[in-house]
Amino acid sequence: MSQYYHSIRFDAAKCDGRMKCLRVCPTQAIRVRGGKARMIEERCIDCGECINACPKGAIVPLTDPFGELTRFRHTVAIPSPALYTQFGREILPDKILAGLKKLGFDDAFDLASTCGEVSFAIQEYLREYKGPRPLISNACPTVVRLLQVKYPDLVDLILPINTPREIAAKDIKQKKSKQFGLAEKEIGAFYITPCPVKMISIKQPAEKGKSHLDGALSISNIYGPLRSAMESVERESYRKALESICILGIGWAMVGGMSRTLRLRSSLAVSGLPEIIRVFDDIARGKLRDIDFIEAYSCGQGCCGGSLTVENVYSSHNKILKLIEALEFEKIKACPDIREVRRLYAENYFSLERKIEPRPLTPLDPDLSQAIRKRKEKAEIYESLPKIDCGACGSPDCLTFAEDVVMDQARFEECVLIRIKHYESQRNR
Amino acid sequence: MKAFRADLHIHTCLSPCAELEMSPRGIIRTASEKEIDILGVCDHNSAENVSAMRDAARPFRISVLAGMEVTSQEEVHVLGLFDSLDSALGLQEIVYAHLPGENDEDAFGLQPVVNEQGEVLRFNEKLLIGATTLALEEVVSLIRSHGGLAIASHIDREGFSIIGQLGFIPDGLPLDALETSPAMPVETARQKFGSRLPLTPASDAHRLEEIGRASTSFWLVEGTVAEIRKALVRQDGRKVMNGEEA
Amino acid sequence: MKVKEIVDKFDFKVLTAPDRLDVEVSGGYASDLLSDVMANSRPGNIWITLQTHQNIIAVAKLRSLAAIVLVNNRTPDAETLKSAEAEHVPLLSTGDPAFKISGKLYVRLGLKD
Amino acid sequence: MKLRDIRQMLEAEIISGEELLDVEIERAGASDLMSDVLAFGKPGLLLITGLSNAQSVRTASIIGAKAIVYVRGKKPDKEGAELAVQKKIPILSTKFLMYRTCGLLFSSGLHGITDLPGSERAIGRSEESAFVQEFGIVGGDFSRAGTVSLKIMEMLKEVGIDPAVVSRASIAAYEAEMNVVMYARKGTFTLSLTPAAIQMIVADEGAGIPDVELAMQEGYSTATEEMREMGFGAGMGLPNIKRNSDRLEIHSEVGKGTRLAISIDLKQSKSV
Repeated sequence: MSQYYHSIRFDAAKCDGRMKCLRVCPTQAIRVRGGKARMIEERCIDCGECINACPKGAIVPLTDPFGELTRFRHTVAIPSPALYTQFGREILPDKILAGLKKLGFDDAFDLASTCGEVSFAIQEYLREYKGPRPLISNACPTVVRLLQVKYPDLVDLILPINTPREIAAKDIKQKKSKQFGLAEKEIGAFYITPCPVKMISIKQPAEKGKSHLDGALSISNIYGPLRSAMESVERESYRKALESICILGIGWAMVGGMSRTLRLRSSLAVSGLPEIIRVFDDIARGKLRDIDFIEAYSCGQGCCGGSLTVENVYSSHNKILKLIEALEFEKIKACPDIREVRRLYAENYFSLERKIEPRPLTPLDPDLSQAIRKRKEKAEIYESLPKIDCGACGSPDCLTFAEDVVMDQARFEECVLIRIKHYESQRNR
Repeated sequence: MKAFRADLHIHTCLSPCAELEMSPRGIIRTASEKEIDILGVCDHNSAENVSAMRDAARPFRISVLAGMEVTSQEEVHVLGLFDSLDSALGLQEIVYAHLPGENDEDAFGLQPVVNEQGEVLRFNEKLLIGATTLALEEVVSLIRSHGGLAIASHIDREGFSIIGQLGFIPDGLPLDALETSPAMPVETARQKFGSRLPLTPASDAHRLEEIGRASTSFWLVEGTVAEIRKALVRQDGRKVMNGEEA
Repeated sequence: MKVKEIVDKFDFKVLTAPDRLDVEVSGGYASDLLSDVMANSRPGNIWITLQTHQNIIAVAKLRSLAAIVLVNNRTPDAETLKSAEAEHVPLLSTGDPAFKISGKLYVRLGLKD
Repeated sequence: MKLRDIRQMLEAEIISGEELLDVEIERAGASDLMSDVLAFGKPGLLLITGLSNAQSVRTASIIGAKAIVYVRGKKPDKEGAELAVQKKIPILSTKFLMYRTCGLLFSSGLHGITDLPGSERAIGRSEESAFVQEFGIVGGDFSRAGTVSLKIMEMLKEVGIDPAVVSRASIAAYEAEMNVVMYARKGTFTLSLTPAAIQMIVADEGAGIPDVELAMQEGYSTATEEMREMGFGAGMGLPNIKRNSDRLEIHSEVGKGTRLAISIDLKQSKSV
């Protein structure tokens, strides 16, 4: 039984060892040994880059099958606002929520309204906050895991406000259990997710503890059925739901959408892991300390660019902007009641239920002097390598290979260029 | 003057690599059977069994020279041979001070210091088989300043010999003679090494049966280092009688 | 590859004859038995040893070796240094043991023995 | 690596210990001087030597060597061969020279012996246990500015230094690096890491600091307007380094350059 739950599985039967995944992994968590890719569990932050890179479809995101619904007496779909961006401009959220219901959920809930509330809650928190800056959004579970694994010292900067999906699930269950006289565990709350990493945040929340969500269905899996279901939806039937949709909350589906709603002196919005890593590196070296808030999404353009979405990332992004326009045109500008939010905030309604702890990588050796010795050895081995990062050895780059050799995870002779040199010298003898 | 048959290089049981049968009485009896007149007792980096050897030799007409086979830092073996036991022990003191390590009896063997009856008085704990931190030049000059003869051991061998370790004999190194091992006839050695220095074949015996397997014949008045020194430089009619002169 | 490049690459200390590093190296030779080096080394070899006796200089000269690398940070005595300067033999030194530095030279430079 | 693989690679003849060829070998040492092997040898070692007398077998036995490879086609004498059987030390004999033997084995992943023994080499030992890495910094190269401190941060994380200490070291390293980029032609950054402390020596060839005391004051800066616009040189450099280190030594000569020695203690910081 492994220590970490991951939402990514490598299908050895499909993998032909082409190493595309090896190169895109931002945390060097993949090795190809014996022609098959495998994952180093403690390094993986579930960003899903490898899923997109694999030409063979051998890397599979684990989300829940639809059949999970039958485990519950009452089921609610809670779609990421990113779902709203997946259809043509004429299809508004009300229709999508209705379609979800047709698919077999007992109810579908608009998360954008909760997003709006959480935006206000964040603003409340930032107003009182006096500690080190910048605070970093916890909306993207990959970003949280990246901080835990690679920047353990920055974990304290993670915003301790719970995510809208968790707050919504908790609230829905409480209300529904009263309404229908059911136990909370008889109500199933399912997130409709644009990325696999949300699955892990449900199965194994970064802050430990237990998620209020019961599972996640991928947008790409339900896309086809949902399209058909929507064809027979009567528009008027969901008009009421539409009226409560929060324009500000819909913005959470794209990078920068959250910051737009917060009135801050200074904030940054960043997406894509390489860019995020650059920003975090700067924070780690003492820079950017005058920024109040950082919104970071591992997927380019934010959640609308998730690996389980269907639509082109840029048109999705555009669609959010258009959707906001369209709702404004329909004169729907629902907004959470700020006084109500303040009241709930004072009751810790929005607080993260537990503290997020760092999860630093295992050092080269538990004993510091041994670790230093091994680091030295790594440097020496690296020096003797060709330094072209070809990846043919099955490690992502020469430096990582040197570490694998030191840690007995690879053999020096697995370096192809070293081997060629060998044979040449043998032949010349 | 008369001919003396000398085996200038034998070990006793003190040397870890020598057999325990190399007791003073055993050695003397065997040397007597093999008609050896002069014995150089040359344990590795130590002279602690010389006294017992001299005691054991007293009833016989065998001269025991106080000696030591010193290992330089280059791992060159050099014999130091003395008339005076005190001189040998004086050198030993310096050698001990420059000899790191402790003996591992399981690996290298026992190093018993014995009396003439072969009774163990104590075990030497130094790593006698090891190398000193003294450079070859220092070893030779120490032997000479203590009044001894300095002879390069078994120069025909690869390991631990001056030729093997250093390729050739450094210019100006004041050696008195070069020892050849039983493996190489004096004639061959002379052709191969063609040295200006006299050759003194010796057995380097580590077992009884090896004693006298090679030896040097000298024309001397008595079996002493002083006399041998003269013979090596053909002084006052003393001479080495190997090869063409034997 | 020249001695100079090897010195830079492996961070050897140059103890003597810094003006004689512009020499092409033909290969490596590792041995502590000078008789063996005399018999088997080839001209232009870079010689890896822990012997510091001044005879190493004569052997290097005799066999036209490109340079001598002393391993384990061994320091030669004054005589050896003097002789090396006089004979223009580059004496180099490294903290690595013989196995490692031989391995590194062999791997990195592909030097033939 | 198994001894069997080594045999094959070296095209070696098995002199003794055929039944022991499956033994795993991790480290090797090469020497013809047995005194050296005794001093430097480590248990589990593969002894590579051209000296094939019985003494080499005894030496191998005492250091706990796993096997012996005789190079240059050497084979043990009868005594040595018998001793090897008795001590269960497998012996291989290869025609290769020592250099090639070391080269082949090293490049196949065998490690050398890294620790220097012997009291007379005490200094060597402490140097040996430090991880030292030197970096060059080019003055005025803002596009690559900060890469050295980033690498140092990464290295400190890898060996498992406490995150809070890594953070302090990274900040100090970054400030020191940026000082070189901003004010000097070039500089070197030397990280030296021991179990006791992180030391960073940053030496540059630059204008030097005319008044170190003044430069140590918060807010003091000589950065040009242009640099400040780029977000550099807010004048926090030296005080910030001092705040994040346990010891800071500054030597500066006007017109020549500046040398910073930044130390962060590891044992103390951990217990705090």
